[in-house]
Amino acid sequence: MDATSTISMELATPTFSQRLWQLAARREYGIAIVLAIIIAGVTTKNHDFLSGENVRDILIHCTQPLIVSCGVMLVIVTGEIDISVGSALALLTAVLGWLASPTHYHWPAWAAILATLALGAILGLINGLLVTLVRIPSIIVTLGMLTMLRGLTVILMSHPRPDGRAGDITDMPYSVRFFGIGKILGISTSLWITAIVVVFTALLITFTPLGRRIYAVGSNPHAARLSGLSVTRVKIFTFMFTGFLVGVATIVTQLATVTSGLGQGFELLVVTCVVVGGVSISGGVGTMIGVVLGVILIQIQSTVLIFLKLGTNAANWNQAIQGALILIAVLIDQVASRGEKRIGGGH
Amino acid sequence: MLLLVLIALMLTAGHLEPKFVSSRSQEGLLSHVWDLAMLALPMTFIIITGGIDLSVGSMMALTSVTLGKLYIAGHHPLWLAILAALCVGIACGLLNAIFITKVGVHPLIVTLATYSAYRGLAEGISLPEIYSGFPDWFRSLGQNTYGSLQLIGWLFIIAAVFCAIVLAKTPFGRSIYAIGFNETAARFSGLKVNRAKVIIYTLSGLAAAIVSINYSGLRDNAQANVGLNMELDVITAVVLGGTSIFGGRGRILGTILGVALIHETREFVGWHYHRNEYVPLVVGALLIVAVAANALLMRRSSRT
Amino acid sequence: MVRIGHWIGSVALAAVIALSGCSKSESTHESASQPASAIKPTVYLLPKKKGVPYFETCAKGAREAADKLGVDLTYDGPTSGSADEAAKMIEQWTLQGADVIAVSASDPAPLAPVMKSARSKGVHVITWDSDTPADSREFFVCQASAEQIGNALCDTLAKDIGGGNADNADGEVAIVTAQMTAANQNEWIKYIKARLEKYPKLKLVDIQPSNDDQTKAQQVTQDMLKAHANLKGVFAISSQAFPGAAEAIKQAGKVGQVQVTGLSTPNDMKKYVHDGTVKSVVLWNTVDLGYLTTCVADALAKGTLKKGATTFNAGRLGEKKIDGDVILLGDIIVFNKDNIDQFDF
Amino acid sequence: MTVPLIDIRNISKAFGGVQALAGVSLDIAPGEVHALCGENGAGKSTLIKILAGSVTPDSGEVLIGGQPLQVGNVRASEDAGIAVIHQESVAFPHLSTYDNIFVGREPKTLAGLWLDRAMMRRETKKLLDRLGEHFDPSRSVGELSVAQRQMVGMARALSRDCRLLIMDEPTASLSARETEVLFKLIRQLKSDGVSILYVSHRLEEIFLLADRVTVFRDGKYVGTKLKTEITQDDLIRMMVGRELLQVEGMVKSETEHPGGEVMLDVRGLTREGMFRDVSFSVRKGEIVGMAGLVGAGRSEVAQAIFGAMPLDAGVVSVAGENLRSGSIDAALDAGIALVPEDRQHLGLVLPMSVGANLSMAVLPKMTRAGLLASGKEEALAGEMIRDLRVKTANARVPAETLSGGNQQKLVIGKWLATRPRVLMLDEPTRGVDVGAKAEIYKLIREMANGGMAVIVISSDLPEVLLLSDRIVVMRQGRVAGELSRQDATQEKVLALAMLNANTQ
Repeated sequence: MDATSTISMELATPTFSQRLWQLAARREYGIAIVLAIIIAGVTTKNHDFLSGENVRDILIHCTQPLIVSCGVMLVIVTGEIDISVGSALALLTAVLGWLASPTHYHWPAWAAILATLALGAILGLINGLLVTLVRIPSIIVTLGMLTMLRGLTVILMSHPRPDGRAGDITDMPYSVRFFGIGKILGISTSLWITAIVVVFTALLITFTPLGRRIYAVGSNPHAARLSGLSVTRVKIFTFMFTGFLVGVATIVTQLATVTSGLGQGFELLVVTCVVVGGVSISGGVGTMIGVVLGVILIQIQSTVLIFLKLGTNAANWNQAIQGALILIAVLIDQVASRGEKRIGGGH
Repeated sequence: MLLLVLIALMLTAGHLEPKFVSSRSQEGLLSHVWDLAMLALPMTFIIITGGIDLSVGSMMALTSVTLGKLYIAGHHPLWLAILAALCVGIACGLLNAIFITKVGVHPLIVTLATYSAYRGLAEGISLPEIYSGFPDWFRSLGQNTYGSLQLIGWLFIIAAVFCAIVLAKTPFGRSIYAIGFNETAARFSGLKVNRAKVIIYTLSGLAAAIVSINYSGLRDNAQANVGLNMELDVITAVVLGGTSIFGGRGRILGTILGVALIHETREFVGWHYHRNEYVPLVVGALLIVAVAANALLMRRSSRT
Repeated sequence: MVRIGHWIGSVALAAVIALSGCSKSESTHESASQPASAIKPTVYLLPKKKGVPYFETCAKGAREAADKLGVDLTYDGPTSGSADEAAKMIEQWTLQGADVIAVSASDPAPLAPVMKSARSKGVHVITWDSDTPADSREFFVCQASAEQIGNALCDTLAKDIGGGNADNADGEVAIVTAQMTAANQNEWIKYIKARLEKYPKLKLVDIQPSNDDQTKAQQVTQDMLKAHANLKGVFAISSQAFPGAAEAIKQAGKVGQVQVTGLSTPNDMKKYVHDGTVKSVVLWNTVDLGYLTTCVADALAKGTLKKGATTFNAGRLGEKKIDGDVILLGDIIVFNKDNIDQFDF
Repeated sequence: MTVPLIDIRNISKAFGGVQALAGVSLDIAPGEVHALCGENGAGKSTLIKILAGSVTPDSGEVLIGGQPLQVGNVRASEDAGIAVIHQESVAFPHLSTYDNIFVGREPKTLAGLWLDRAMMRRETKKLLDRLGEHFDPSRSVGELSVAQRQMVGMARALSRDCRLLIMDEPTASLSARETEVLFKLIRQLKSDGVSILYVSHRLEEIFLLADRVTVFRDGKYVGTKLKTEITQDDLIRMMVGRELLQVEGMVKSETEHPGGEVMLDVRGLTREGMFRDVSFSVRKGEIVGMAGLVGAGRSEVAQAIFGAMPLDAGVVSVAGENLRSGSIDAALDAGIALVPEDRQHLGLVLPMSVGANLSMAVLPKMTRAGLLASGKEEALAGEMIRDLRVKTANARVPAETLSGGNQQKLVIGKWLATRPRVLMLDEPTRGVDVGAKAEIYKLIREMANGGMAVIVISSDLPEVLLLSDRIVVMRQGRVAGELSRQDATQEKVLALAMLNANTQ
């Protein structure tokens, strides 16, 4: 009975979602395999690639995009998108610099950090309110914010501070920088923080009612409403969470100098990582492990190219390789899921 | 609605900066708007079908480099280089379209990938050289005005009229709207959905090629960072013009007004404040406020 | 309802166009025919990229001169650093009736035609900081040519690697640039490469973009440090790349083993110079550059500076030499531990 | 009569000028099965939504157990013990079965922060057992069949101790066996004291289950009757407000053995996992009914013939010419038309106008010099609206403002405009009210009489028997047999459709 009753499903939704499901389960394997091949390949050419030091650095390269990806993943799972994170990162870094720098407001580190996190959450709240209550499509809201926050950052950074100076902030106190470059038990603080965020997000989406509701809202918003879920509240939460995480990403920065040019193109990097990690742009699907692998795959690329020592002109092809990588990932995925569908339907 | 905003803007501008609205300066400023306007036409079609094309800026880069590499570096005849650039534009658009229709990947993801890939190719091919030294006749095509408009201005007007008629008055236009509202139903009604998509994404590539060729003439230069961040401007203008990002709604006239509004706002903010950092602030706010106002008005009118 | 709106829209649009046409007659004879020796010359100063410390310090000097000379100075430029955007701004200023436009060209190709067209409309156009072809401007206020900059960077790094003696320099070097497409940086890279031939024991092994992002600059520097065991020096040639690269070397614990140099303002790099990560920073006095440019613009507008002059009196900077149509600021300064605290910009 | 469990008083609701409900009242006793009937657009769905809390009424009140219900609040309705099983099986395809059942009120531990998964799984198992389903509760709902999903919806309703269970067309996609389980369950719930509001178009079910029947018409309350007081005909009269059209005579074929040459011929159609080796043919002027259980592959075969689904093997030919498989264009050129089952998603572009929908399939013909000629479109729309008796203010209103039956006529009209040679109708009267049904039957027969080859796919056996000249029965993706009009009885068709169905 089962085999035949599956075919009764109406053409569009179930088979499609079924496919997405299987795909989400498979996608992680796919990325893991590609990653393994890349790592094996580059290691045979350059044995230092898998040195402890390099692995640590690669992981540190992943911290900022990974932290923000945790939030953006949830936003995309609910069927929305957030492309304002790059500009938000720049603005929050600028604010943190203003507040914490001894030659400026010189707040204690904890106060400056709390204020930055709070501001991040507020920016997310604004996005969330505009998307849910005013009902502007999220891509428009966050596109507008992307542009606006970038302008605000430049204005803030070129505005004379209390000591009359303007421009870059070069004297961030160590108490703030500790979260980026400090070490706890011999492991970089930024890695600890990233691990906490990732584990927290993983627990959130698997084991809490709120997590289930995020997926429910993305899977079928209409049904979610009929089930008495507040779609509005869930979506606002995901945007606020993302904003908050941008604040966290601000704090784990490795940089010593605050400038207005931070985070250019960061939003596209994050969306790319999340999508390559198997999160469906139409909502409802996505796993933490997939996103982690997606971030590593995208971020490892530039290190790999440097370790291959291809010479002084090679970097001109970096972007083309990145684009091709995404296209190939998407293509393999699509072909695999088609094959799956044919085999899966027939049993 | 949008028109009222535009008029209000022009009146305020006229009050604050009388010279800004004079036809002489408007004429001068006009030359900045054509690339945006030209790319907004196919983008309107694409967004009405519920799609998006993030790769327009990158397609401009790749066509620009093709033109420069062949003519300046390769010493091929210019007509051949132009032809090749047009073909590359069409091919880029076609590749997007194939991924979207045949492979069935969401346009946002396809063009996000080609956004990197096309510009990356442009950088790789040009290594990244800047090509200049185009012949005078070619440059004058881009720079000279013919009856107060540049060549591309006239081209745009023709294209806009053509697009407006196609969208509002032809079976093709009707199918674009139907796809945007309900693609499956359109397919089940026998409309040629894939063909329509292939056409519009390819046109987007063609428009990118035309704009970048014109740019090469206007600025005597071809390189891999032509059209950087162009896609966001184009999408902003189209959406500002009332085209729904969810598909199904939008008009060419709206897009023209959207382009005009964004252009005039930018130019005026630059003109009046001389603070380039205000421009993104104002444009971003304009986008959010305009779409919000539209959403609120729509809701009010549907309530009564 | 919609249909009516549509028609009203079209009619109103036509009306606007017609109105703007009518106002034509009032304003035809404005900008160009103004006498250039108006009391307060209008000067527009265009940086390559607004909001970066280098140009902000130039602007500081420019404002100082403007206050002294009574110049109506506008400092504005693309925050994105896009040359195309800059071209649009020049066109707009021409229409706004500028007396002088001073351009720092991030990419000469798209700017030259616009500058020529501005000149044909009676605007004085000069370049500063980085030049465009001679026929597109009247004077170039020059701190250093790309070639001089490339040479200075190369010589400085060689000297730092060689422990004070450039001829001892041995090992691999790499470049961290802005984008691979950045016209300016590519110009410098060209001259760095040429000059490196003078140091046969130095080998350029990699050029990496930082996408004008400090984080990225730090990451690629870190990776290159590990990938190229014999790496001895890094050119970090954009304002985002230099601090990023310095921080990477510092965190990798390779201070003293790997040298890094680049162009940056002293204030931005003081920290790294004092802690020993960076031995030398290459630059010139940017405040003075802005000051000199504004003086030149003022003199041009007032007609006191003419083609063919061989010297120019630039206020507090004293006499400056004019070499053809190039007005020279002075020498490139190499900032190090000993002198960097004397400068505050 | 005891104190009513739920007392609905004077509820009114208007949507953008259309009065969906005008002061309706209704009461349901504890442990009563109360049927709610009415044509499409009578206001049943609106009332359900109001009770579920997803729509706020303009006026009126709802008392539950004597206490006023806070209307317009999904949570308040749930807390008051109202549960709804929706017509379209509402579910979260990406979530597991137990998540689906408990979403919104998950059992929690650790001060409400943590999901109690073990408990969710355990409870779900129990509920499914009660419903006679035995699949793994952690399977995602997207992998389940439509019927299983319906059962998940049921389980969700049962999982809370509801006092009023609202069922909106619950049997629409259930097989006979599953329907049987459902009815048993309803009786069991009733004996537990749960009230049931049962909304259905299927009169037999109503007479089988209900204690009382309430009829709505055009948003107004018509009356409530005890089942024992009325007959099916009475009920239909209450719903339509007029005598039922005598459709019998009109839909009979004019000749005993209709049709000349074979128009559509299908040989060995196969699509792995969906259908295998399907062959049959349809003659000119003939109506062939396709019967079978839901899930037997009928819709898929129709879509394959239409070119909307690729084939692994097999040939479709029209008037002797083979078609390129998997191409809608080829099917259209050959004169094949498909009125799909899901008209909202596949049939119509709802936000577009009635006129635009009608001309959708013939757009190239609606032009003058390449441009759309509004005159031609208006003429076509006028003709179709008149011929098909579509109830609409004019051709410019959006299709979404029309009732279900009229929307269905639009889909049919859209294809009639192409003057097809082969017309396939998939569940042409699902969700269509009685009056419109009769008109659609008449239309189908007229089209066949005009020389079209017609295929009618329907799960409604009386409908298939009434319309068809010949019946093809499908079972599990294969043709189980063919019956001529003379041979066909409900029993024979069912036997073919179901034989061995449970043993395989």
